[in-house]
Amino acid sequence: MTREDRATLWRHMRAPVLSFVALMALLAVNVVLGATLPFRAVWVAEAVVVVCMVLTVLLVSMEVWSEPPLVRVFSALGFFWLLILFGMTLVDYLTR
Amino acid sequence: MSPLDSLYRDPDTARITLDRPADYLHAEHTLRSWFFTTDHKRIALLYLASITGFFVLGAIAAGLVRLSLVVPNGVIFTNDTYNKLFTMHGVIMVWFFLIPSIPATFGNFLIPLMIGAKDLAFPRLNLLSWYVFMTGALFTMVVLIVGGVDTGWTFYAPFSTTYSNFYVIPALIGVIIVGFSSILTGLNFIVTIHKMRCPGMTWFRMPIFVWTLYATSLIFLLGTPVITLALILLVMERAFHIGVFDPKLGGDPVLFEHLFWFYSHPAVYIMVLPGMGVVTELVAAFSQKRVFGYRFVAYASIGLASITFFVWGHHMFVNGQSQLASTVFSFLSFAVAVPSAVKVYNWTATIHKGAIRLDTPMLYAMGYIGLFVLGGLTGLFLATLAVDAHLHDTYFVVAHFHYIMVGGTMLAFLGGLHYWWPKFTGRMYPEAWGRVGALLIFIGFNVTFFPQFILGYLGMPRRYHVYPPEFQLLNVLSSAGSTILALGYFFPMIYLVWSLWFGKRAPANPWQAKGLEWTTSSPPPAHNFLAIPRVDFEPYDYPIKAPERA
Amino acid sequence: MPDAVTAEAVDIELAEQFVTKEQQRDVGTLGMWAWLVTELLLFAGLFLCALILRIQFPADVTLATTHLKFWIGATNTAVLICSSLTMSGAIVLSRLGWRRGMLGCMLATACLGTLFLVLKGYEYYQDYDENMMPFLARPYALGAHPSTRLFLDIYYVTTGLHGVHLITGVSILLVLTWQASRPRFLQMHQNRIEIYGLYWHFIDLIWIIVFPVLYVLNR
Amino acid sequence: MSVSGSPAEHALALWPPAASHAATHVDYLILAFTAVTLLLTVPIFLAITYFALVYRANRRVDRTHGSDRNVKLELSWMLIPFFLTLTFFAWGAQMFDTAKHPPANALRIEAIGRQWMWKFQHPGGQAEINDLHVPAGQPVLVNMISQDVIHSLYLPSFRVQMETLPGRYTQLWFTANLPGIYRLYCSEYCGTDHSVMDGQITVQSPRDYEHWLSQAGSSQSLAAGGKRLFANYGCTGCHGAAATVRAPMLAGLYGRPVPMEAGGTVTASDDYIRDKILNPDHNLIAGYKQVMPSFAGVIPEDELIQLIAYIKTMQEPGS
Repeated sequence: MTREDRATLWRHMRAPVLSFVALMALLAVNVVLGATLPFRAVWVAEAVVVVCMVLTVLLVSMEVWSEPPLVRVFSALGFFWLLILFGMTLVDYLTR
Repeated sequence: MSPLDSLYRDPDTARITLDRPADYLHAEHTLRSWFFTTDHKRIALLYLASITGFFVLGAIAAGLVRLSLVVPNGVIFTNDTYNKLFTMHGVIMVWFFLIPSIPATFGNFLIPLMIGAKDLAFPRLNLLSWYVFMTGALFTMVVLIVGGVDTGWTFYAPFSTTYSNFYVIPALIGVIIVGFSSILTGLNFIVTIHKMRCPGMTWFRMPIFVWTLYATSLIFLLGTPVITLALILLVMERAFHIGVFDPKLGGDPVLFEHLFWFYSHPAVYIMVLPGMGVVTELVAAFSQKRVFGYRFVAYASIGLASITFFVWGHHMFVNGQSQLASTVFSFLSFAVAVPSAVKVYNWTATIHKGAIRLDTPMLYAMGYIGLFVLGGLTGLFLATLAVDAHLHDTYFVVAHFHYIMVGGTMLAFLGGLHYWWPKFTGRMYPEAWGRVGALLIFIGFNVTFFPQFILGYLGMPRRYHVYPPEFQLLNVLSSAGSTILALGYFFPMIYLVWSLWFGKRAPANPWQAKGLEWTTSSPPPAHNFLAIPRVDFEPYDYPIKAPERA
Repeated sequence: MPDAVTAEAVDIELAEQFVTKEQQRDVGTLGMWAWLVTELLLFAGLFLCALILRIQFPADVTLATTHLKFWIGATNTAVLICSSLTMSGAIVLSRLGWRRGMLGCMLATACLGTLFLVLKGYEYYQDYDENMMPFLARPYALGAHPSTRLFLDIYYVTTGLHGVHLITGVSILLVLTWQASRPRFLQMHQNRIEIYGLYWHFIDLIWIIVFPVLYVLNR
Repeated sequence: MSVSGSPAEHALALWPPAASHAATHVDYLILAFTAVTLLLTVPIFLAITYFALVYRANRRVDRTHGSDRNVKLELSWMLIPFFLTLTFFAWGAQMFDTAKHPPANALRIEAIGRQWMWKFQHPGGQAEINDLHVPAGQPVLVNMISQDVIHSLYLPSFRVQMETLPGRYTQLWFTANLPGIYRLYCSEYCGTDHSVMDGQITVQSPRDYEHWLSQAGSSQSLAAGGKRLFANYGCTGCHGAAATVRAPMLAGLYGRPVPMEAGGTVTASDDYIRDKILNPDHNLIAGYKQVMPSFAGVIPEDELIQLIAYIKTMQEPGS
């Protein structure tokens, strides 16, 4: 493998590697939070970390960032409908 | 304008099929060429044949239910048989007939034709979805006939998970499998409509039928997985007693209802939206006039498909749902009236000052509008909280949803079947018989189901095998109507089959209708068009036009 | 790596229902995304059940989660994140036309997927050993707290369903690797790697949600 | 007021009897809604028929017309029916709200649904199967639970129904104002004999009702039965006044907020007390060690009702 090849490879692999590092770091945060339970409302922090991880996978690993708008809409569609399902069901469960 | 373009614009209505190269029906004749076809048109016919079979079975079950209800003391069938019969009727009609009816037949056949594509985006997936459908449907069918399930089509826990017989499990598995078929069909349509449109076919040049099927496919895609999961949990609950729906362990049967109706309410729009699409085509073609407010009608389709996901709780006003949730769901249900009203009033405005021909498809379309309006507005009655507390689970509900599903979907299906029959088969159906059949079905339907509104208001609960004697008169009337309805169904079944051999040869465009599907021969060739069409005209550019705006 | 430098031509073969190759590529990507939307909603129902159980029985759910194998779950998450990296590698290399490297990445991905399944199997075995399988007709360790059953059973359904997806994923990946090992694959079907990659990342994404929902939150 | 006989005497009724003020009110709502429905639909039916006849293809008529779109017109026929019908949403929601809030002085009747019968119990302990006697002029609250699957108590003459769920109490209430015999049904499909899970509700004048109660025969009231059960199940051992174990005192508990171990409070409702008896490990109470055994599968539903009735009567020592 020549130097140019390595450079090419790194140019293409930079985003996946960086997202990998970020995901591992975020996972570490969540694992530490889960193992130590530093405060009562820790689930809020954990949820935020999960949202970050999900966004990283969607935008970087699955390349939604660089896709045309149509694909971006579809990648968001499922999450929006998930919110409908959760929201409307919880309206019942939280007010019974 | 090139000569080819003018051909698409003003197709030669007199052109006959005979002088064409072999069409999709006659390209090959082996069984293999049917069962391993990837041609969307042949797959559509496979669906048409299979759902017709399921419809007949479901209709027989319905007939037996109506027969049983002629007498109030329930001596004709035992209680168990009666429960199995209405379950069979519901499961078959909802899951195996109404949901796939228009999308899998007309949608499959017409979407590529209407948007100028050679085929759907995934032809092999399309064939697979038919096999998946048949596997699940036949499996459940065998279970329903051999074993018998008595849960009703809604499979409510904890009755289905604890008390009903063991056959619930295989029946559910069949329904789950059929769900995958819907998902694959919806996925195929969505991708096709996004990506396979021919040059010049912009979104606002698509026929309304394609818009409604796009909306329907969204529901397939976004709703079906949730019911799949709910039914998987139900199977698990039944087989392993996992407890999520079992109050003895702290589980909540109302949770099943939430998951169930999250799909099953939108499923009503899976049935209704394509019907609206068909009727829009029919109204425009038989009035020879542009659809009034095309854009609003198109937006209304997407609007309906979205709003419908916010209203499922109106099935649960008296089911132990919180009062706030009920009120919110009730309010949102009224919002459904907005896009529905657009459709109905715009159809009326389209008919206004058209050149109207009352051929069979138009008769069905007009019947549809009337019945849909009644069904829709009685739906608003049920969405009103205090009214639902009285009418919930009575025959009023039964009448309401039959007005939507039979009066709506079934009439649109039959109307569309007559309208596109020449395109499907290359033969005309006999017009006079068609009109008699349409009239019989309309009368039979109303005699069957209108009395049920009164029965419900009087307080007769649904799914009753033995009922108080004061309800007998109306029940007899309803059963009598169902025989007229059944007779009406016989007409198209017989003359359409007859026309396959003896019908007049159909020209490419027997109705002088607009739309790309009428520019190709009847029946179309294997890849739909001899050359890829190019569109530079608006949809529904019928001769009767409003004067251009100054 | 001689193969790596001699990049192959990368392209796809036009299927008969399409007009252009670009159209064909877009169709594949959009089709997979549409499928992933349904996958997300399939799991959404399970997440909803878990959430409702957490609202209704916070104490019992906490008791149940403390009996889950937190560290195996964490390791498995890391394994899947690694497999995501190798899958990304396979996609990048397929675009460059470096077939051998791509095949290596695909095999590595399949191995990591299998490792996940093995670890999961071991976790199940331990659960079995500790009488933590309430749906079986055998003693149940938390029998004094019947509502813990609900959460544990949701745990088994969720991880089981995810496992089924992973088994399917590994199987398809192995078939794809076999296909891709033949010459001219990248000239004819390069987009299959990309489309498959979306699926694999999505399984990963689902697990990234499953892990905190079941193991971590308010442990 | 005359007491009508069996409801089966009417061969063809087109309007169900309305035996409460609320039922009459629902009828007004439905009539008004029907009127609006006709207002919205009849023009469509007439228009379609008229157009179909006048503008037949073979007729020579003037077909010039305005634009193929008219945003104002479309918005108006989209929104006017919507706002028109919204009044019915508000009307119905307001009535529903009333139906959800029973008056405090309501006569409380306990109902248990099971495959395939209803069991009703009056406060004095009088029990009935599939039949229910209630006094006219007094609000009646039916507190229901199911022993197996979901049922639904449906009283068409009062225009009310409510499902009975296993594991949870639900309520409905009404004030009968017209003595007579009416039907009651199970309206939620519940299995083989769903259609014979029905009966009759008899509305009597308060005097007749008192008379009926004394005839119906009952050795003890629900609360008295509960007191006996409280002793029999050994509850007194911990919750009694002389108990040595430190258990929460039940006197004055009902309707009060109870502080939870996990934070927050839960109101001691019927459901809460029932759940605590069956699953004491749910909702741990702040400051108490959980030592109570579960009575799930031990105490049947009707005894739970008696126990709750007894716990409700327990007063704080000082009051």
